[in-house]
Parts: sequence; C-alpha cells; structure tokens
Amino acid sequence: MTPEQISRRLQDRFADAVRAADASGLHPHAVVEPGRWVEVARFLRDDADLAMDFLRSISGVDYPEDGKLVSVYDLISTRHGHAFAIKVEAPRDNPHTPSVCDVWPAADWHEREAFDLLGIVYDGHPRLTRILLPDDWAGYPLRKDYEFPREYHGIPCSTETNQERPLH
Amino acid sequence: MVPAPDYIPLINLPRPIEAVAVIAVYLGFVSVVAMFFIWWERKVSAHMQSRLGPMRVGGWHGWSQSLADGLKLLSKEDLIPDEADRPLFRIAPYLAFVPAFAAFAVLPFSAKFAFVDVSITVVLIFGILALEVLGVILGGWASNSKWSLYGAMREACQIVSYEIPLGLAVLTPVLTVGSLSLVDISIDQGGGIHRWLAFRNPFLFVSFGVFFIASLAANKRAPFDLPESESELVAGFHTEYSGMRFAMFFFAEYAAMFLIGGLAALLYLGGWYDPFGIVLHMEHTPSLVWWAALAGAGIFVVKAFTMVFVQMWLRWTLPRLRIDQVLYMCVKVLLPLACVNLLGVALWAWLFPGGAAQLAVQIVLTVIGAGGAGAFLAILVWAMFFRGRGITVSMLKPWTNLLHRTESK
Amino acid sequence: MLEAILFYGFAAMALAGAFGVLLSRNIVRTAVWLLATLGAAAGLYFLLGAMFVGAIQLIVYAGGTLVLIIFGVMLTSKNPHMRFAPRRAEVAVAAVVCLALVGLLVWVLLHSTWYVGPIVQTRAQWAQTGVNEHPWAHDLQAVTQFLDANHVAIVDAKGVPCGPVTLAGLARAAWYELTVMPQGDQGDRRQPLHDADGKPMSGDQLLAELHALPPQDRAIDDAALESAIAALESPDAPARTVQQVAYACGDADLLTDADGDGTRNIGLGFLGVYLLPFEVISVLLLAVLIGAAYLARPRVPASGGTGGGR
Amino acid sequence: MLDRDESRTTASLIIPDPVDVDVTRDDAAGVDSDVMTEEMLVNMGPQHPSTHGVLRVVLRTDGEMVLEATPHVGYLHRCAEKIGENLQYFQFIPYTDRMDYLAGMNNNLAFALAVEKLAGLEVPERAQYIRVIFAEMNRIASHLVSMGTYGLDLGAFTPFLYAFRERELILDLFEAACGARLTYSYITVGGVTDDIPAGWLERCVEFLDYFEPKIKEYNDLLSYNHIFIKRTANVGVIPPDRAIAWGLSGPVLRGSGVAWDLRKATPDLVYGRMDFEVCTGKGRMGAVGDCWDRYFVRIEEMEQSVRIVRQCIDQIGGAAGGHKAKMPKILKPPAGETYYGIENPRGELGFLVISDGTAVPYRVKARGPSFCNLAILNEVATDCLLADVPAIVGSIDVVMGEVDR
Repeated sequence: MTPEQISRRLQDRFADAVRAADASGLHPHAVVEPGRWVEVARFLRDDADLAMDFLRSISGVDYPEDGKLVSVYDLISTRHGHAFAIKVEAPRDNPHTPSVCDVWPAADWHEREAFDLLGIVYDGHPRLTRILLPDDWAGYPLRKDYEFPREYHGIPCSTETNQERPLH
Repeated sequence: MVPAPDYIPLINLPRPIEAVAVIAVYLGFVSVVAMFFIWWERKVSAHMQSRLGPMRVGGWHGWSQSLADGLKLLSKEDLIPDEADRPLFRIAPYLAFVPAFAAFAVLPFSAKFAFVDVSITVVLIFGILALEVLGVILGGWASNSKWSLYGAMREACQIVSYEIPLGLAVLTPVLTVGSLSLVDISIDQGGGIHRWLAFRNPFLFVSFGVFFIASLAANKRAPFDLPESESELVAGFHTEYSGMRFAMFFFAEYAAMFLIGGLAALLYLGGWYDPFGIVLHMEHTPSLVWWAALAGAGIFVVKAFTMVFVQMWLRWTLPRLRIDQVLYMCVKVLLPLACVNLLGVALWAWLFPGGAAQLAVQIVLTVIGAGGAGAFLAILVWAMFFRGRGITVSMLKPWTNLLHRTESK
Repeated sequence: MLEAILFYGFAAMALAGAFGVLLSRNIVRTAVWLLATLGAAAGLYFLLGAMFVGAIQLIVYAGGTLVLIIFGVMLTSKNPHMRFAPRRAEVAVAAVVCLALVGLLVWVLLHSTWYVGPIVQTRAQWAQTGVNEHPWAHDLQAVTQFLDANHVAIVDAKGVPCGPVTLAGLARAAWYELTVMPQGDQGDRRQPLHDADGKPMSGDQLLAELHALPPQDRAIDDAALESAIAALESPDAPARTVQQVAYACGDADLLTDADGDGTRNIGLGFLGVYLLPFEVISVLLLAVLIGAAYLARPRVPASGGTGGGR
Repeated sequence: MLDRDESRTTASLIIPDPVDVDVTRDDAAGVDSDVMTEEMLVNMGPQHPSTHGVLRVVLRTDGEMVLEATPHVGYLHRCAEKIGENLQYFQFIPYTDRMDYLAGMNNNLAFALAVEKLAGLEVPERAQYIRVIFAEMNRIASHLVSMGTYGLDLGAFTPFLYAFRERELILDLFEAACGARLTYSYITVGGVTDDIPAGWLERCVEFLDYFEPKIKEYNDLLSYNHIFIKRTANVGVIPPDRAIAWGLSGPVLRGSGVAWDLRKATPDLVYGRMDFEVCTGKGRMGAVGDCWDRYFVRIEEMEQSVRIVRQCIDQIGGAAGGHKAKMPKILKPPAGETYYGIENPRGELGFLVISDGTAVPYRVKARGPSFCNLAILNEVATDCLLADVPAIVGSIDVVMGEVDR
C-alpha cells in the first residue's frame, strides 16, 4: 500500500485520533493523539492490510519553540514491505507518552533511550530507567536547552565558561 | 606371571643418598621437559594458526621463551585478594604442583630407570594424582572470586567423575598382563609393535581411546578445559593468582601432560620397547643391557612426546565442551564403554587362549592403528610441504601506482 | 633412622590434623586439616609397606571424600566466613559420645597383643637387623634352621648367618629364578637360591635340605612338614619348585605374600574369606549413590538452554 | 539459614558481610529436604573476555543455571547524536565510522544515502557500483570477525587467526583505496571521496578467487565440528514471531527463518541489478533460530557477498559518471526529514535526519542494529547454562560502539 492509502485508512478508522497526516513528503507520517495512541498502535500491527509488525525505531525530537517533545515511531511491514511513521507529541514541561511495550516489545529499549536522552516519560513501561547514561546523571542531553555539567563526581566535564547555544 | 627384570641401583650408595641423587636427576629432567613443553606448545599452536610463535627470545626460534616467562612471573607482584583465605590461597599452588612431580618417582622410564619399583605403581600414581584435585579446588575457593568459585566447582565434578572411567581404562591392561606394576606391563609388550597392548585385542584398542579421552579430562586439557575456560570464567580457578603462584599451576599442568603421555605410552603403546623388538633383543644380550636401558628410556620419552603433541593438537582445533556435556560423556559414554572393555578383556583372556588366531588379531589391529596414525602423519607432512600457500605474492605487492590514479576504466 | 623420623613425623601430622579439625571454625579449613590427617595415615601405611592400602587411602579419602566435602560446602554455604555456634546441649552430647569412643580406644590398646617378633617385612625393618644389604642380595647358601612357623635362618655364601628371612622372602627370591637375567651379574640384587656349587637351587634340593634338618631344628611341627613333603612327592606334582616347597611348609597364604605388600592378600581376603561384608558394603554404596542422585535432581528443567519465549 | 527470598532482593553485588549464622538451629520452614544451592549475582563484564567490547551482563545464577541475564549498556556512549546537531552533514561521516567499527563502510553508506535522499542528490552510477563493492567487501570482513570471535567464545582459538588472515587482505584493499584500515570515511554524501586506483579491481578479483575455497575450510574446521554443533545447536532459540516483535534484524532475524533483507526489501543503489539470495536459518543442526543457524547465516552471507562483488566488478565497466556527484560548497538540504535504513552486516542501520534548511542537521538519530538485537538477551538467556551465555551473546554478534553510540 502507498503511504497515502495508509494515512487515509488510518484517518477514516480513527477520525478524531489521527490529526495532520503528511503522506507526500520524504517521511510519510501521521500525528496521533497520545490518549488513543496504544489503540492505534495495536490496529497498525494487527490489521491485515497494514500489518506493521516491525518497529524500526523510536526517535525523540525536541522542538523548544513549539514547546513539545515529539516521539517519532518508524514502522515497516515485513509482510507487505511498506513503511510509515507515526508522531506522538508531548508537552515539554511534563512530557508523558503512553508506552507501546506490550504492542511491540522492541519499544522497550528505544523508549528507555528516549527517556534517558530527552526525558520523555513513557507510562506503562516495565522498567523505565536510564540506559546509556549513568543512573545518577542530571539533565537530558539531547534537549536543545541542555546545560553541559561543569563536573561529574569530581571529574571536570567542560572548560568553556560561556557555552553558546547550539547553532540554531 | 612374567618375571620382572632384575633391579639394579644406579649407583651403589646407601639408599637415602641414592634416593636424593635420583630425585635430583628425575626432577631436573622433568622440569626441563615441562619448560620445553611450554615453548613447544606455543610453537605448535603458532604453526597451526599460520603464524610463527616466539622467534626472538634467546636466539633460534625463541628457545628460551619459557625461561623468560618464568623470570617474568618471578618478578611479578604476588598479590592476594584481601577477602581471600590467606593460608589456603598460599597452600593451593603447592598442593597442585607437588603431586604432578611426585608421580614421576613411580613412573619407570626403562627397565633400569625405575626409581621406585613397587609392584603396584599404577595404583600409586593414581593415589598421588588424587591430591592434585585438592590444590585446584582450594585455589578456586580461597581466592574468593565468583569466577574462581565456578572454576573450582567445575574442576571438582569433572575430575572426580572422570577418575572412574580413567581407573577402569587403566585396569584393562592391568587385567591382561596380570600385574599392577608398570614395569611388568611394559615388559609384557616387548618384542614388536604387534605385541603392544593397544593392539592386543579390540577391547584394548577401544580402551586406549577411552583412556586417552579420560586422561584429557583428568588433566583439564583440550576440549575439557572448563576449570580454566577463558571465554566464560575469565581464567577459571587461577583468576586471582599472579606471579610465581600462577607459574606453579601452569608448570604443574605441563608436568601432568608429560605424565599422562608417559602413562599412555607405558600402558598401551609398548612402554620402552621400539616397534621392531630391538630393545628387547638388546636387553637379552648381557653386554648391551645398559645400552638397552638408555635406548628404552629414549624411546619412552619420544612416545610420551608424541602423545603430548596429540594433546596440544586437540587443544588448538576443538572448541570447549559445556559442563553438562562433559559429565554426560563421562557417565553415559565413557563409563559404560570402560566397563564393557574390562568385561571384554576378561572374556577374551578366558576364551581366546592365544596362538595363531591371537597373532592374527594383533596384526589386524596393528595395521588399523599404526596405519591410521601413519596416514595422519602423511597428511600432516603433505599439508606442510606441498599444499599451495594460497596467498599469491601479487596480492601482497605494494601499491606503487597510487599517485597516478586512473579517472575512468 | 630415616624410618623413625618419617614415622614420628607422620604421627605428629596426623595428631595435629585431628586437633586442627576439632578447633578450626571455618569449614573449608577443617577440610584442609582433615587432608593433613588422611595424608599422614597414608604415609603410615606406606611406612608399614602396605603400598596398596596407602594408595587407596589417598585415592578414596584424600581424593574422593574430601573433594566432595569441599564441593558440598561450595554449593550450599552462604558465605565463606560461616561460623559454627553449637548450643550448650549439643556440646554435652558430643562430649559424652567422644569420651565413650576414647574409652573404647584405650581398652583396645591395652588388650591387644602387640606381637613384636623379628618378622622381616620391609627393607626398613631389615636394615635394623644390622645387615645393611638387601636380603635378596645374598647368595643364599642354605637354609640352616626354622626359627618359627614362618621364618628360616639362612647362611650366605661366606657362611655368615644373615638373620631371619621369611619364607615369603625366600619364595620371592626363588620366584625370581631369573630366566631373563643371567645370574651372577655384579649389581644383581635378586640372587636365586644357590646350592653348594653355585647352581640355582631347585625345589627338590630345598626339599632334601628340609628333610635333612635335624628334628630339633625344625620349628615347624612334623605333621605339617610330613604332609607337605608327602603332597610334594605325590606323582601329580611334577615340577617341584622352591616356592611350592615353601608353599607346602607354610600355611595357605604363605605364597600369597610373595610380592611383599599384601595386595594379593587383600584381593583373596575380599573375594575369599570376607566376600559377604564386601558385597554388603557395595550394596550400601549403591544406595548412597541413588540417594545423592535424587537429592541433586534438577529442580529447574535444564533442557539444554532452549530458552525461547516465556 | 538466610531466608532464600531475602537474598534474592538484596541487589548488592559484593558478598554480604560475615554473619554469625547459627547453623544448627533447625527452623522447620527454612530447611527443606533438597540440596539448597545459594543464588549468586555474577557480573559478566564490562571487562570480560567474551563480551565483545564493554557490555556488562548481570547474571543471577543458581549453580551453573542462569536464571536471569540483564544487560547493562552505555559504557561506550559518546553522544554522537548530540554532536551531529553541531556539525555539517559531510563532517558527521567520520562519526558514523566509529559506531559499528567493524563495518565502517556500511555506516558511511547509510548516513550518506539518508542525506542524499533528504537533499535529493543524484549519485553517478559508477559511484553506486563502487559503494556496493566496498559495502559488500566490508560485510565479508565484518562476518569474518564475528566468525572468528564466535570460535573464541566457545574455546576454539584457531579459527580467529584464520579469519583475521583473510581480513587483512580485505583491509589492504581498503587501504589502497582510501588510506584507512578501520575508520574509512570513504563513502561520503554524493559518492565516494576518490576513485579506486588502477589495478584495484583485478586485485579484488584475485582476493575473491583466493577467498572462496577458504569458506569451505572454515566449515570443515568449525561449522561442522561436532563439539561446536553440540555447543550451539538448540541453544538460545529465538522463534520467528518473537524475533520480529523484538525488532531484531540482520543475521539474527534471518537466523530465525524470516527472509527479511533490506537489500531486497528496499533495494537502493544497484542492488536491484544484482542476483543473490537471502540466506535464512533452516534449522539444519537443531531448532530453527538457534545459535548455529545465526552463525551459519553469516557464513552463507559471505558467499552471497562474494557473488555480488563479482557481478559489480563485471558491470562497473559500463557504468557512466565519475566517482562523485557535483556538490555545492556547503550543502543546505531543504527543510524536512527522512528515515533511511540499509542492510548493515549486523542488521538494519537506519538514520532519521531532520533538517531545517541550514547547513547543520536539526536532529540525527541512528538506529543501531546491535542496540535492538541485544534487547532480547534476557529473554533468550534465561534457563540456560553459564557456558551458553557467551555462546548466545556471540551469536547475536554485538558491537558496543553501535549499541551505545
């Protein structure tokens, strides 16, 4: 199925849950309401025509100017071969997104990584702890406004005094 | 009952002094042989893996590499983990080291060079070797690290369970010859390769295989080196050992390899007799008795070395077995086989009085056994000299034309 | 001299080990002290010349039981520093039992007859008899007289009496009638029994000598000698070798001690006189084996690690 | 007797301090008839000979039986993604080399393709052929390393050295083309940095002719070795549905019988023109999806890669164009995002690149195959023996640089 068919199928199945679906660009995706996301995910996986059984990756992206943390779910179907992406937004100050661990077990480590580097809390995740950084690391590095720590347990981290913002 | 050759003291000194002199000679010889094995194993494994092995230390082919290792280990710091059980940690290497060398007192190199000629040398060797297990287990337990604990546990169950098939496999030649003394067993095999016990009857032929496999396991070698398996247990029971203590474990292993090789030669491969019966003939002519003893010792050492080479060969080709497979093989495969062999040998001795049929069986088995070994050797020689090297010189040609690169084909 | 040092050394080691077992708190330390005791016991066996029993002691006890004790400890102990803290009542009961055992031991010590006869068993003891040569090294000239049921006095080539030698030793010397090695080689220890003109003595000659012994020199009672000689002279005993004579003179197991360290005795004992207890013990061990297998049965189905979805 | 559950909850990895335990007190509840072996928490790693790189697996074991194996990662985390947000597109290529340091070429290719798709660049045909040749040669080198280290994990030392002997020849070829032996940065956005030197193709064919019989040699030495089979068959079996559910990819997924290969599913470059098969585990030595299958899929893939490289070398003659497309001084791809995954030797390596029109990407997310493949370790390694854990970790063939990024 082409991305347009997929997004149309999604929209008429979940009219209220699926908002802006941009199927034409390089990265065909749809934005889904956090509340109904687990239900949509289960439909994506179990529906015969979609059969999105392979969760490729979950990437957290930080949009400080829109004030939201977006989780981008890239899916592909090993049966039909078509790929599609889903975006779920969460407010920046208190980012909560429902976890899809029980739909795709692959999500377990991806969600822990997004939590670890961006601070998106996935409700319902069996063991939501930091995966890459030490457990007592403060802050979420991949956020745009991340302040690089001066030292960690006595180990000096960065010498620049005034850290200029990232390039954009 | 075959009468044993008479026993001549090497030097006519009172017994204790003679004992000390002979100990010095034996231990000196055995430790030199153990050092040689360390070097030899590195060279053998190197050439098997298409590399060179030690080449520089001390000149030709790095002959003094093991000496250098010994000195290096001597100078290394001897640290004991703080939570370790200090006295046990110190005793363990000695408990592992001493039996491996003590057993040589009882191993007859030749008719004349049997240092202690007690009529039950086989049982004595096993008695002495039983202590070696304790050294390794205490070493593993005392160093208070989880890996060495696993190593010690594996050692305990592997060695204790493999002593049974090993014991039975040793009993089969003892049963055929009728004496527990290695000297008698070896004398019985004199006079030509067809008289070797391994080719005496099919049961003994199989029992030689059982013996060799069980001795590999009892000596923690090759596919059975679970107690110090690097890839799982870091270094098994001697993870926490360093310096001279580690060298003791290391040394004991190679001495035990020589012992196993010697036992295999004595019990199954015609002791100190050559395949053509020359040494036996020399022993009979009074003037050549001494030369027979020396030649016998030489042949014995050569046979022991070949068996050690086979042990090394196995180590560098086979992966390691898992602990349950090791025990499965011991209880379900080797033990029944050893029992069947023992029974078979007894029946054979009872039903098959000897004479022409016995000789025929011996010759057939010799052809199979010696023929097989010869074939392996032939393949080895062919592979070393005639098999194409594979990497053509042009492949290694330096890239001279890097500068003027061609734009398009 | 060396034997004395060794003997007392081993005895001291055994005692020290026993005390060590009692006093040490860490269970693995007790096992090591036990090793010292068992090793000392094996050493004593070797000193006694019972090589077989000494080796079996090492294999079974030091190599087997001890390893299993330590193995059991390793698997089940919570931590290496576990201390025993026995309660008052237990100490009392233990004390009673121990005292009873000690009493039994002392009683046995006092009532057993310590036969301190000049039995020549080992080279070590032979050395104490003042002759530092190996008993078989002599040109054993002739049997002069029977000292007791089991010993004869022998005169060597130079006529010097070389003290008591067991018939077993005599048989062993004869046993090695050297078909392989020519006699007379200077370093040769095992001289065969010679008669006057240097030829190895045959069974008949020894028989003749025993006949020629005057009655008062025969420590052995006449009936046994007569019956032995009669048996030897019966038509169906063609080759009368020295050992057959020795066998006839002594009692049944005389010959059996030919190789001097009792392995044959043990074998005959187990399969001869004491067959029933031997079998009962093996049945007992079988029961122990099955019990151990049951105890250690795998509780978690170790299906060779097939893993898979849970 | 310490209560069994209490010892299970204390996660302290050090041996608890000595306690005066009154062994003789017989509390009826505690002691039951069976032999009560005590559970241990064992730290396999981060410094351990058989965890490839700095992987730490905490094993809860009961004697030799492993009850739970929880991997801890993050020891090699170098925040490559954060750096990606501060570098221009082509400057990020060297960082991709260091992710899966055994397959540098394939990593570069993945990022380069993602950026080219984002920027809508057209890569000349000759460059595409060169890229496929180098990607497939790097796949062979990477599979050689995984075969060698797998032998090491199971105790067979020799295959490791044979594998490295062959790998050296591939590295010599790479060195001739781009000067580096491990971190190449040879494939960049728009094509390859330099054209291949004269005579390279002939030397490459010569290597392939030399290499093909060697694969049979490895099979005789290791794959069909009875002990090797006993150690790997029916060990760590992953059923196909669990493999897909856990998002495994590459030889680990195909070992479970799922014929999913991105070179066939989403053919890019000139893969469409190549004819090769997707090798899957057939359960020859045991259950489908056991360690042996995953291992043997890699061996068969090496043969397929040799076929691909041979076809590329035949067809590269006719390919038009140079080795690199015409590139603007500073590449400013239009605002947008794309996710692009290719078949890396260890599985699907995908890049989500989000650009906001400037010369620096807004967000670069790398989906490492080893990161996803490792997640299933706990499920596979429970109820196996201690000696199976290195076998399972080795068969999943993890490279920590890619897991931790």
